Amino acid sequence: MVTKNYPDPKLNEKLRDRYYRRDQSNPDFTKETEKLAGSMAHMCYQCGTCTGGCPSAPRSTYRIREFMRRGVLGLEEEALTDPDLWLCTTCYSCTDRCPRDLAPTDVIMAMRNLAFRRDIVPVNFLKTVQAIYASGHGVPNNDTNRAAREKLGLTRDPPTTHMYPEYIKGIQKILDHYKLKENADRIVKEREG
Amino acid sequence: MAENPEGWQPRILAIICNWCSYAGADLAGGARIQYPPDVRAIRVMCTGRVDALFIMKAFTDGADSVLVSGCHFGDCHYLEGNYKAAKRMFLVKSLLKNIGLDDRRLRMTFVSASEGAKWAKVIEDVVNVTHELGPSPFNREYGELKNLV
Amino acid sequence: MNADRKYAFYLGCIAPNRYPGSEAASIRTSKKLGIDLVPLEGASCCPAPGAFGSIDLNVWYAMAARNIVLAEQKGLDIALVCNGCYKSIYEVNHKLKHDKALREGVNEVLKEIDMEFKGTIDVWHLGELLYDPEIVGVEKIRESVKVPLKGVKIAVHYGCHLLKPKKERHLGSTENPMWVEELVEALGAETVQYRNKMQCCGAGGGVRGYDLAHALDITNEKLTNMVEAGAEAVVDLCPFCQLQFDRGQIEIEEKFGIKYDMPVFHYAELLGLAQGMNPSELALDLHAINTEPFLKKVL
Amino acid sequence: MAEAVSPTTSEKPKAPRIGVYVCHCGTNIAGSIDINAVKEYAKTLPNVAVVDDYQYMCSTPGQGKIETAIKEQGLTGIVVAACSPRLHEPTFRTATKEGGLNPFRFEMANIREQNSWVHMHDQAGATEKAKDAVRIAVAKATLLEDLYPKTVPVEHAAMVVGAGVAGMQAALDLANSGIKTYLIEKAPTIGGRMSQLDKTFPTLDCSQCILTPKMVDVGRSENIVLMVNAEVEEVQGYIGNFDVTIRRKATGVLSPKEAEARGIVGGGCTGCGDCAPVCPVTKPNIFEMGMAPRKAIYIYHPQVVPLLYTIDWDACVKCGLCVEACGTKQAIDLEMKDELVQVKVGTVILATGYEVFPIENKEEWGYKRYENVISSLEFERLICASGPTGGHLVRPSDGATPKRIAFVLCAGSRDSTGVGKAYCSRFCCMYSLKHAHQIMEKIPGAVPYIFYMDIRSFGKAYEEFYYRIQDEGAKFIRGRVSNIQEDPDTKNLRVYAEDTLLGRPMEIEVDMVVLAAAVQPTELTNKTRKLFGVSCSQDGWLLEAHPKLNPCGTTTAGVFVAGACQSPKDIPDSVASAEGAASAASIPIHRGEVELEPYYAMCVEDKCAGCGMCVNLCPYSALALVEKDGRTVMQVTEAKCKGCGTCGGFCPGGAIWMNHFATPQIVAQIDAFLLGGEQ
Repeated sequence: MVTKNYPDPKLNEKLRDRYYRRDQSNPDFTKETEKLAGSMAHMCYQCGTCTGGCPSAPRSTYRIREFMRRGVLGLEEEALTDPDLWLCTTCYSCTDRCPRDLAPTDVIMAMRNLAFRRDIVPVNFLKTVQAIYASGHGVPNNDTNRAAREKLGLTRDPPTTHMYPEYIKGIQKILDHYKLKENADRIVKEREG
Repeated sequence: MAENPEGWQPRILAIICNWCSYAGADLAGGARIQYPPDVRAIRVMCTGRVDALFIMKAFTDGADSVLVSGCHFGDCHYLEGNYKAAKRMFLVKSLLKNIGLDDRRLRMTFVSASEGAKWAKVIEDVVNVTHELGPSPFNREYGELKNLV
Repeated sequence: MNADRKYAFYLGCIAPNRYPGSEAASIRTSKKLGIDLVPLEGASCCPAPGAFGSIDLNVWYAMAARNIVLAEQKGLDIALVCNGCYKSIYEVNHKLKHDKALREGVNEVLKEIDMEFKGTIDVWHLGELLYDPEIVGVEKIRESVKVPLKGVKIAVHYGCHLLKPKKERHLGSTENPMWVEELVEALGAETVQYRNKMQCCGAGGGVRGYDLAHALDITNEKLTNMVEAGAEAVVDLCPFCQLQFDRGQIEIEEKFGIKYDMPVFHYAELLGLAQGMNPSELALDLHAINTEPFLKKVL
Repeated sequence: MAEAVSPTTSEKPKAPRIGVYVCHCGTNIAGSIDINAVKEYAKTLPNVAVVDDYQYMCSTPGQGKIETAIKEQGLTGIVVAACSPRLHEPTFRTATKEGGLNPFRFEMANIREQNSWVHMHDQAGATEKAKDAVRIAVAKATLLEDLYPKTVPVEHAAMVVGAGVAGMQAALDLANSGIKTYLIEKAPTIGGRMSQLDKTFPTLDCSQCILTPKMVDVGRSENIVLMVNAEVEEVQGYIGNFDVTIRRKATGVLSPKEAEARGIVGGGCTGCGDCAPVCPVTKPNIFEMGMAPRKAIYIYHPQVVPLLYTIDWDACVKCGLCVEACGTKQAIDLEMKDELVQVKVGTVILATGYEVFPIENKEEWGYKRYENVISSLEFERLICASGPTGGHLVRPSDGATPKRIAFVLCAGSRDSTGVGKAYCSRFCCMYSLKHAHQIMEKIPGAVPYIFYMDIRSFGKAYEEFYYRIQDEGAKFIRGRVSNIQEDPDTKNLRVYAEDTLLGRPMEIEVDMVVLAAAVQPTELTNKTRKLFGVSCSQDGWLLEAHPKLNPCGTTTAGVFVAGACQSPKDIPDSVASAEGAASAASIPIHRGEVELEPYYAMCVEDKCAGCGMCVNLCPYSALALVEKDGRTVMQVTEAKCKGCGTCGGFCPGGAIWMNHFATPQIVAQIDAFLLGGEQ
């Protein structure tokens, strides 16, 4: 990276070098993204069909095409630290219409996986992990719902891990196999102290 | 997959038709599509020319696999040669079984003049299958029946 | 009528824990149509594809596989009622059946809880089963209707994961499908076409949790289009979309100051009403948007 | 096994002396094969008298080595290890002939296309394979014999299938060079796609104006036998002697000549059109893309050639009103039947053209779902003065004049999803620019929005035309259209795309959308090409013999391709390729004879048991059983035999000798490869 280190930090930031240089590109990022996504993202010819039909694009700075471009150029930093990465609703319209038969949605999911490996993840995802670790459900039952279920002649708790808590052990084993709970707790603690 | 004997290189004969598969192979060359060098090709005008005895001679000479490749049905330069060849291959496959050879050693494929990539894939498949099957029993150096032939 | 077709009923989270009416309705209405939904003991979160797919795909595969193995052990195909669960359960089932390396990786993890994915069952969305003439079909649904839902215009929200991506699904058009309209019209109701019908509800991919306003803005655009087309209710095939449309209208009023009062129903709930189930048997009172005005029109 | 000698050879063959020549081909071969190792190895092979190598064997000095070696060393066979025989076999056969040796005593070892180029990173494997290839070639060369090409007379007539601009141009060129040409067209008139266009880029000539003179020339040329409403039914024979059966579909209308032949004096259709008004049945006119009506008895448009009405039998109710209206001309015969015509021609040109891809398959643009989304060809008819609306562009939904129009480029082209076509359809960018100009010219205040990925203005004066249209005010948005939504009330269309240069999603409301749809071969092309043994490339277009060296020829000798049927072409390229095909097709005809490779079969009569199994194997019925001094034996009609070898590969008694691919020669190759050459 070319740094100008002028005495005035404001100028340093304002006149920051904006050339794209090869050292900003990490080819492993491109390869890893394609492997996880299972799609030949390097075949993208930047036609914009994906952004054109994206529900999030018209109401944010999120541009799926630009993420594809960053993937091709290996711009890991730019891609993974961009908060817009988390605005994709995974509606797959782009994957349905891509003329090159690629899966931009899966590329975004792959980039999110890579971001999580660097502790970059919105906190709500971690809360879901914690909820599932505790009860097996991302949206667990509550008393109003239990009362309503009883009125309908259903069991107060659904025949899931709620009624058969012994299955929760299995779920915890799976999550622990990938240290998901451990990482989730660590990041939440770092964030919320 | 049984371990193949040290030093054994598969020897595969391909008899291919001039108008389609030979042209397809040339196209793979033009496109520089790389594939294993274990196959030796003989050019005939049409797969219809391939006599069942050519294949039997090849196997008794110790070929590990034989590939016959011609035009897709309906594309034959001589209208029906590939149909006749396909019928003969079933006959030869049953013959191979009778003399104790795995009939996967004989393969017929249809590759057109514009399918360079497919030709390379076919060669890779044939070479892989041959590695899987190991040397032919009649193989002069490694086959169990080498002294019989 | 052939013997009842038995399926393991995979519940997910939001149907049983927020809209139990859709669970009860699914069981009761399917029974009348020759489908027997039996409980799938010990099932868990599917896990939510948006949340888990974004964090660690390996966990997503393993957790979904666990649910599938529960049904494999019962020897029953799975029927489910949520698009989100459909992506996790159907897609993982499909991928594990066709990808040896992936299957071996997942089985490696499942071994720790002495489970093994064998790939012996199929996964269906209840809507798919109801539409398939060999299983139920629009005619049989029409015959099972006791209380035709006359005099209401209903907008259909298809959602995304049931139909998309087209390459990995088998339910036909993703630009202009009409089969759910047929299912709704079989109940006697009138459906309306509205602009950008196939757009997402906005909640998926964890966006509801990450940036609620952003998600609600998408929902708001759809609601505006539906109102413009004269819709008086929304029908969906996914409790998560239902949550976004139902609770979403309250949040839209708080954040954007727009009031809709557009009741939202899972198709199973509408089917229950049409088959004569009493609203109290559908826990419609749990809905954030009051369903009374709608019920007055149809019952 | 049959003796190693053909039945007709009289004198005892001389001791074999083979010359082996290994080519470097610059680095193409030498780059991944050890030339010297192959040379040294060749010296160890039996019957090899001379081994040499050269940078470029196909060059004059390279060929010179062969000629001198034959003369000085008395060689009986030549082997060149170089590129593919499909490329330079003719070159080295000539060199062999110059040396005084029969050109068929030559065999090539393909150590480039099927060796060095495909095993670039495995020199050992490639060199080993090259040695084997040389050994196999030498084994065959040792047994090769003198052969003399058959010369066959060439019929002084040609056929052109398809009468679009390419077919017409080819037929005119052939006719003007004095060759009788049968021009076959499946539609009731010639003119093809071009007659449906309004203007043409980049000169903005009116399409019909520049086409009609050619159509009239075709109609008038005595050397052109024009058959419309006609399709190729069956094809027999080979270059110089194609026997083609044409099905002339019954049109129910007699031309003046046909009427005269039936003794109706001064009768036959004059195109007066009295019949149409009385006809009670109306159907959509497909020439106008179904946007205008025509009667059951109809002509496509006023300038049709030949000027003859046609009856659509599916529509006609045979009420006979037209017959009365026709009156004394008696041109209409409601009981007319299809007619099969036998024709003999020397060469054939396929010019079957293209049709528009069914763009409704790309659901996201709503073609056939939204009324105001039309295809480019429909736009051509709407904007055309002789079109259904007299040149007034109108919105199909309400007939209003559209002001804002979106042009969707790459609609179905450059699409590798399996739904569309993977290739670029080549001329949609240019006609979209033309369309933009036309609406700005005809409709004051009209604004064209062109959604593009790349504007491919590659031809002469094309880029300048692009410059002009941009200057006239067309709006260019660099983004492929994602989808289109219709406003149910106004039937206006919202086009969604991303302006990728701006980096923003766009929603543009327009009155009408024109899809620059992909093109594909016409529906009938697949059947026709198979009749002539022409194969198609992976994208479905007809396969040329060689994209650069022989773009108008096909692998079937005597059959050529012209125009868009070989791949999408605009009018200039179509006409140029038609002229190329016509000249190529006229060569054999003007020479009057053509040499066929002498690979025909021969019967070894003393081995033939007369079982006749081979007779019905032959697709050309070139074999027959005959009585010869008390025995039934098979006999080959050499002229009919094309040398495929299907009979040779089957004969249980080994009684069929296939010239140049004889059983001993092939077995020698197999043994050479597997047993290192000893028999």
